[in-house]
Amino acid sequence: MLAVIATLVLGTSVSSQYLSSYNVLSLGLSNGEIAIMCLPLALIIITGEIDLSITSTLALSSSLLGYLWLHHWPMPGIILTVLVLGGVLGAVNGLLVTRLGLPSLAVTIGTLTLYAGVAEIVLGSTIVSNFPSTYTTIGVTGFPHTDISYSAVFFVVLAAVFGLVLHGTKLGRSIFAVGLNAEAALYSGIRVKRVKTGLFVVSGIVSAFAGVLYTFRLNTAEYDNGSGLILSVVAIVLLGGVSIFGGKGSLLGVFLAVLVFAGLQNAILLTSFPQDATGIVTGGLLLVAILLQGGALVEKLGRMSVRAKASRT
Amino acid sequence: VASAAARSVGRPHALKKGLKVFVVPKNLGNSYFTTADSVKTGGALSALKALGESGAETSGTTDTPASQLPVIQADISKGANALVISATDPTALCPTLKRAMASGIVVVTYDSDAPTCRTLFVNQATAQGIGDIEVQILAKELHGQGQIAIVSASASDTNQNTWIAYMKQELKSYPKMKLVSVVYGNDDTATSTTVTQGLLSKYPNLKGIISPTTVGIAAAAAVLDTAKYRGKIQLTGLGTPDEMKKYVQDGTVQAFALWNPADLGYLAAYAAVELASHAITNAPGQSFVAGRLGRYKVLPGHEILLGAPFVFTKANINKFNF
Amino acid sequence: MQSALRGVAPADSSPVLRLEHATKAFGAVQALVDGSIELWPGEVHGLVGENGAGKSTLVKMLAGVHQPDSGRLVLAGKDVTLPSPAAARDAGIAVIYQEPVLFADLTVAENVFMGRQPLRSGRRIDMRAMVKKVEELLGELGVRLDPGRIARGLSIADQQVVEITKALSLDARVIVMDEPTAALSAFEADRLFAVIETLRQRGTAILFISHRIEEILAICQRVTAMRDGRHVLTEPAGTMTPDDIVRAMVGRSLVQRDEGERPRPGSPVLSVERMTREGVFVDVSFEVRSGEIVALAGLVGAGRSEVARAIFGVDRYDAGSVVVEGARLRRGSPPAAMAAGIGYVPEDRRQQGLVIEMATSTNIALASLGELRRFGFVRRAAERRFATDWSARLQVKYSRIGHPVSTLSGGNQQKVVLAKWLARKPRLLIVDEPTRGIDIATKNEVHRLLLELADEGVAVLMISSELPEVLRIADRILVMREGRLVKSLPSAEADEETVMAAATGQLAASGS
Amino acid sequence: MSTLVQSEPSLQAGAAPGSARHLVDLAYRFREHGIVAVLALFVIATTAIQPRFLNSSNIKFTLLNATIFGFLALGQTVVIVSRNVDLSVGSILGLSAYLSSAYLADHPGTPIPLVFALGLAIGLVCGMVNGAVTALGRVPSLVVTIATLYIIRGVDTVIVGGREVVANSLPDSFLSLGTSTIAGIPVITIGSVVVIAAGAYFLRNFRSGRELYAIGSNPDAARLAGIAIGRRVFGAFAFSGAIAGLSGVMWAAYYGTIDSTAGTNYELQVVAACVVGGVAIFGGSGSAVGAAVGALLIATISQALYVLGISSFWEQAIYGLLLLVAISLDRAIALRLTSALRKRSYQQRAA
Ligand SMILES: Nc1ncnc2c1ncn2[C@@H]1O[C@H](COP(=O)(O)OP(=O)(O)OP(=O)(O)O)[C@@H](O)[C@H]1O
Ligand SMILES: Nc1ncnc2c1ncn2[C@@H]1O[C@H](COP(=O)(O)OP(=O)(O)OP(=O)(O)O)[C@@H](O)[C@H]1O
Ligand SMILES: [Mg+2]
Ligand SMILES: [Mg+2]
Repeated sequence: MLAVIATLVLGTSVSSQYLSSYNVLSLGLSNGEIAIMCLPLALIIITGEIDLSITSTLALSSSLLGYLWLHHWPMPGIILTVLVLGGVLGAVNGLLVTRLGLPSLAVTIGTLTLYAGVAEIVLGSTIVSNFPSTYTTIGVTGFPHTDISYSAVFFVVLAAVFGLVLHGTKLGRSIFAVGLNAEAALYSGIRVKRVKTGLFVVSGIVSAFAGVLYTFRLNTAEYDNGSGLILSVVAIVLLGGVSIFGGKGSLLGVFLAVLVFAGLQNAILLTSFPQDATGIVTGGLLLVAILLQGGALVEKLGRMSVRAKASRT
Repeated sequence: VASAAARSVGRPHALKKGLKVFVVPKNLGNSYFTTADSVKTGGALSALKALGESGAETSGTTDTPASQLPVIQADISKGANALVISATDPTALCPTLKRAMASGIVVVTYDSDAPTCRTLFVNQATAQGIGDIEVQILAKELHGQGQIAIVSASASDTNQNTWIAYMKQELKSYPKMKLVSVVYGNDDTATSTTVTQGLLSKYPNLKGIISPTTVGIAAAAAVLDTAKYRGKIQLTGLGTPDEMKKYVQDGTVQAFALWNPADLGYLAAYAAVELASHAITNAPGQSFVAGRLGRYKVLPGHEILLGAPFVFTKANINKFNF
Repeated sequence: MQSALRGVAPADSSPVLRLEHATKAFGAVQALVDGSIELWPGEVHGLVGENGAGKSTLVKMLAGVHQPDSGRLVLAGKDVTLPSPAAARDAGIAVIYQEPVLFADLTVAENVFMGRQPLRSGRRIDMRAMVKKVEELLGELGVRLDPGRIARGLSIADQQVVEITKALSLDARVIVMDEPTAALSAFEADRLFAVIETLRQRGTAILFISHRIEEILAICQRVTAMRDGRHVLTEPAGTMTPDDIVRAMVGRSLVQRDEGERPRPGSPVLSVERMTREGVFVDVSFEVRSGEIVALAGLVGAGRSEVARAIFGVDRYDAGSVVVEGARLRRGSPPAAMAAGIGYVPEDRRQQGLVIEMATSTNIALASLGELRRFGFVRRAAERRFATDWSARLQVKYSRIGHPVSTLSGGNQQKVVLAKWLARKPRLLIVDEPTRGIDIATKNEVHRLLLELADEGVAVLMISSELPEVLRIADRILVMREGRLVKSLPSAEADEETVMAAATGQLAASGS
Repeated sequence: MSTLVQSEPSLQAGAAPGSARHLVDLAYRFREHGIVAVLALFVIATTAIQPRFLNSSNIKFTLLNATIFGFLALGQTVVIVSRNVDLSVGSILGLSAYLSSAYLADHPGTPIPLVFALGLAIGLVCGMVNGAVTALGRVPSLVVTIATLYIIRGVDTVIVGGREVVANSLPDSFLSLGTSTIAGIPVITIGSVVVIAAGAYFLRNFRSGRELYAIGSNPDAARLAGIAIGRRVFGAFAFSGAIAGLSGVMWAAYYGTIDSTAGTNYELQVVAACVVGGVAIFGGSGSAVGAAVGALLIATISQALYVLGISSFWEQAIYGLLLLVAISLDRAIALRLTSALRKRSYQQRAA
């Protein structure tokens, strides 16, 4: 929260343009997909797992979208297919993690490579950029009657949905329970594997949706769309106070972290601050955030390791 | 040339001063663009400085539209008068560039064009010229025969793909030269190295490699720089003289081509200032004097041509420093 | 106080370790108000007290894990501070914690010698010497355990053996054992007592904590009782009766409730038929009727918990069937078992029964969220009311129901688990070691609860390693050995000998 | 991070030490043998299709490409066994590669060992920062090293500022490290193998090495055993940083052209090498040798794909697939052995 205010103040003080409507629009435009992917990732991290493959899911969805468009499929059909594909990709992750019991960090490093590779197979050196302008306007204009970009609107809506589910429903309670102690969750009748698999599927679908937005926004489908973004997504979620060990975090935190991240990047762009140093600022912020949480963490870690020990022995 | 520069500077009333001109290379930290843009090398920013404009180099850190786009948007927010830009991906950038043009900003592309959404393109060399000369250099070295391969950047790179298409066309004139493979090093040193090694292992009879990208050719040269391959496999492509000096001097590479990137940036900046000052328009036939480079004319298609690519060899390479 | 301690000290030596008037607070919780203890060489000293009395906190001070806020620690006549576990170890104090803490990925030998491995030239570890030393120590204990084996998968008893070996290898002057028998069956506990006796004869001072008062009286020379973080008394064990100890712990005598007539069991609620999980249990068949308490007895590792887990669906089974009230239960699905009316209080409450970092209220409601929803959203107020209601019924003691359940003492945590399942109004309640690590007063309450449930017509399947408990409240006793059900007898016909004999296989022929 | 519910082998240890122990040992050793077997299988299959795969220059290329990852995997193993992870290694490599080679370019007479020392020192400083923040702040290393990944790369790009070090400005004696061979084996490979062997020996035979495993296996127990956790974890990160620093110098010698992008995206590949090599991602077990073999397997796979002439579009997908197959296979074998073990020990008990 403090960070958000600090960012806004910093932003406005360095550039009078900061809060101009055009800038607010482009701010949302350039970070929308990353922001959207943060939501399911936050839930997955709260269950104690991780999904590093989401940016490759984005790439593969983008490629498939382009490929099918080249083959004259109707656009609504394409979008549906792409979302289904996203679900399948997520299910593959989920099944490998829950059925084979593989560590999700390892699995999704694998699928990060695999999905990006399949994207390359699908589209190869082809670049598709003749999408109808009805769709690609989302990259140029704001949501009707507002100056907010489409992806920002989608983000806000999805964030509300994810927030309600996580903090208000039985499923949300289960997600926390699974992250804190999967065994106790199992003994309480929570379908641990199904919850995890389900979240991976949702993560896949949402990432595929992000892929669709990304493609339309840039009016370009190519195989390496979104590559190299994964650690930014993880960084934002962690900045939002989600514990990498699972069981702790709030969607509000993630939401604010997204604002901070977007605002900060934008503020840096608007100043003559050397852009090479964006990483220094982002990393520094993450470090400070984690150290501030650290006080409480000292004790938490102790308890956690008891849990980790017990679940391993 | 010197007197031309003197003349253009001596005509200050025609060009506005204090214009905000942003130079947007594909990405930052890329030595080719650093050469094209920086003051030290006599690139775009040196031209802007000389003309009394306020210039800055801005871009993302990776060579993608997703990283370049927010920068362009920020530049627009910052009140740019002109953008000098190398487009990572024309279709992705076009809506934003069109918006910029609609609000009166001059958009000059250099190095990599965005044909439908710029005021003027400063072309370093025609795509055909580049494709042809590389095949010709290699053909001369191989006496027109043998297996050859191409080490490109990324598979989705428009520039590369156009050049490769022209190379294939030119290769038809050398029926005994056979293109066996095109591999992609993603403009990454390590990947380019691995793919080059793969070519050597896969094709024991390989005689020549073309790498039309500065990262690729340097990496390939480092792989070939052993007694085993030196002089037995010929390498050419587009490279910078500094990176290639060692390999030209020790005989790993005989000749490669490039334009002077600093001149390219310098010319693009000049054109942008001329346009933003309304001293010229982008109509074909308009002409202006670009400082030390002399007079240039706008060609059909709203572009200016820097000149033919320059071929670097052992005899001349030491004269260059970029 | 001090004079009281001295009054019962053996005359021929001086104490090795003395803690005087130690206090310790964790935030608002005053865990220890007046912790005092005196340990003498060649003596086993028992420490008793209710859950949360501060026993483990006291132990952790001797171990260098916690430092007293005030008070003195005197080692061989000198005032000392123990800033770290390493310092305690170097001072000759070895501690076997309430829960074994082993390195699962490392070998038994490495577990014993971690941080103190014997070295050879160049400061390299001398593996061979290390293994040899551990073999010797295990030999002394009369235990067969391979020093080169990875610790992962060791039974709890064997884990205790490793901890004891570690203590032996230290040549410790003082060995502290925090509830070492809680997880052991009588058989294994006897093995441990033999070891303790050997150590005692060698002149080691031993502090022994247990909730089993018979044990304390059997092996200790002196007993200290604590209540609410205070030292209450220290007396020679020989002069005390079980009731004296209980009174010291609880502050009053426990009235042994008369159980009265049990109603006749009704129709079968659970029928297990020829259930088999390969490598774990074979051909297990039995029934539990409504209003009946059936106990599963046996040694640790006999497969009782595994049977319960298979019924509840946490584990799968390979053959056979489970029928609940006439309907066959889908295997491998706890939600299906719950829907069929089964509740399961698992044996490890911290790991399986509770999400220890979640609020007490959340834990109680965790298995009943389905009923607490409106339009798909959990109603927080309703959840809190629900939890408060059930914890009142079970007399759970907490400071705030919204605080993490980890802040509750062990006995109250156990009640929370019970509340969580009772709230679902089960037809069949499986309770696995419901009184493990629970003080005697709370234990009585748990027993009362189970009997009441049965009176209300609930079928109860109880697993317990404590024979007196089994004999006291079960209607029928099933004995398991090595994965097989070997004997079934009404509790009226059972006594400790017959059950032990069946469990250890000495009278296998007379079984089922 | 994960709290998977797992049924672990239930073995009555007291019952039958002999044969059961054998199986357990096998299961644990198989982690490395398995990966060696997979590697051998892969080489044989590839060679059967394309005999040139085993020619000397291809072996040299494969070893060269495996070297830097294998070396980085040594540092990463030390960190991972202590239940941490170091994602900043790619950035450290990049910074060290540029600074050390730029120094050499500016001071052409510098003896090469001094250049390595410089790289090591740069890496060491970065690693010490990681270690200090993780150990003193007691915060998860994954988060810390993602942050330093960004910070160090940012520092690197600011320092480099679009310049680069080119081969021509580096002495031949330095560049030849990356190309010259002894008995067909590249010099930097030999150097790395020596260091990896020393590292593996250290992890196995020294108290501080074993203590890292203890920490990773059970941090609570480690604290109770009097192990100085903070100091050991700090040491592990410092070591990993130093290794990454040295790798930077090797990178510079091998590739010859150094800008601010050296080592980008290496972190996940290094972790992948460790995982494929049997290092448990949650600490406590695994060996540096296994990790190095993992790196070799990965390099072999990607080299094989080129040599087999598989379309470069397919390369990445196949590589990802093989990665998944490798970890799944490892897991499947472990599960099989566990259940075999369970049945066996039961039969023994029953008998
Ligand atoms: N780290 C801690 N933080 C907060 N409170 C604590 C902590 N450790 C112990 N307590 C509290 O201190 C009191 C004494 O706990 P202790 O573990 O010493 O009891 P005990 O006598 O060993 O009980 P049991 O028989 O259940 O093991 C309890 O109320 C407990 O909740
Ligand atoms: N042969 C064995 N060797 C090692 N561990 C075992 C063995 N059999 C069972 N165990 C472990 O001991 C624990 C208890 O075993 P199980 O649940 O089968 O028996 P139980 O009779 O319920 O024992 P307990 O009294 O401990 O609950 C389980 O976690 C199981 O994994
Ligand atoms: Mg206790
Ligand atoms: Mg049990």
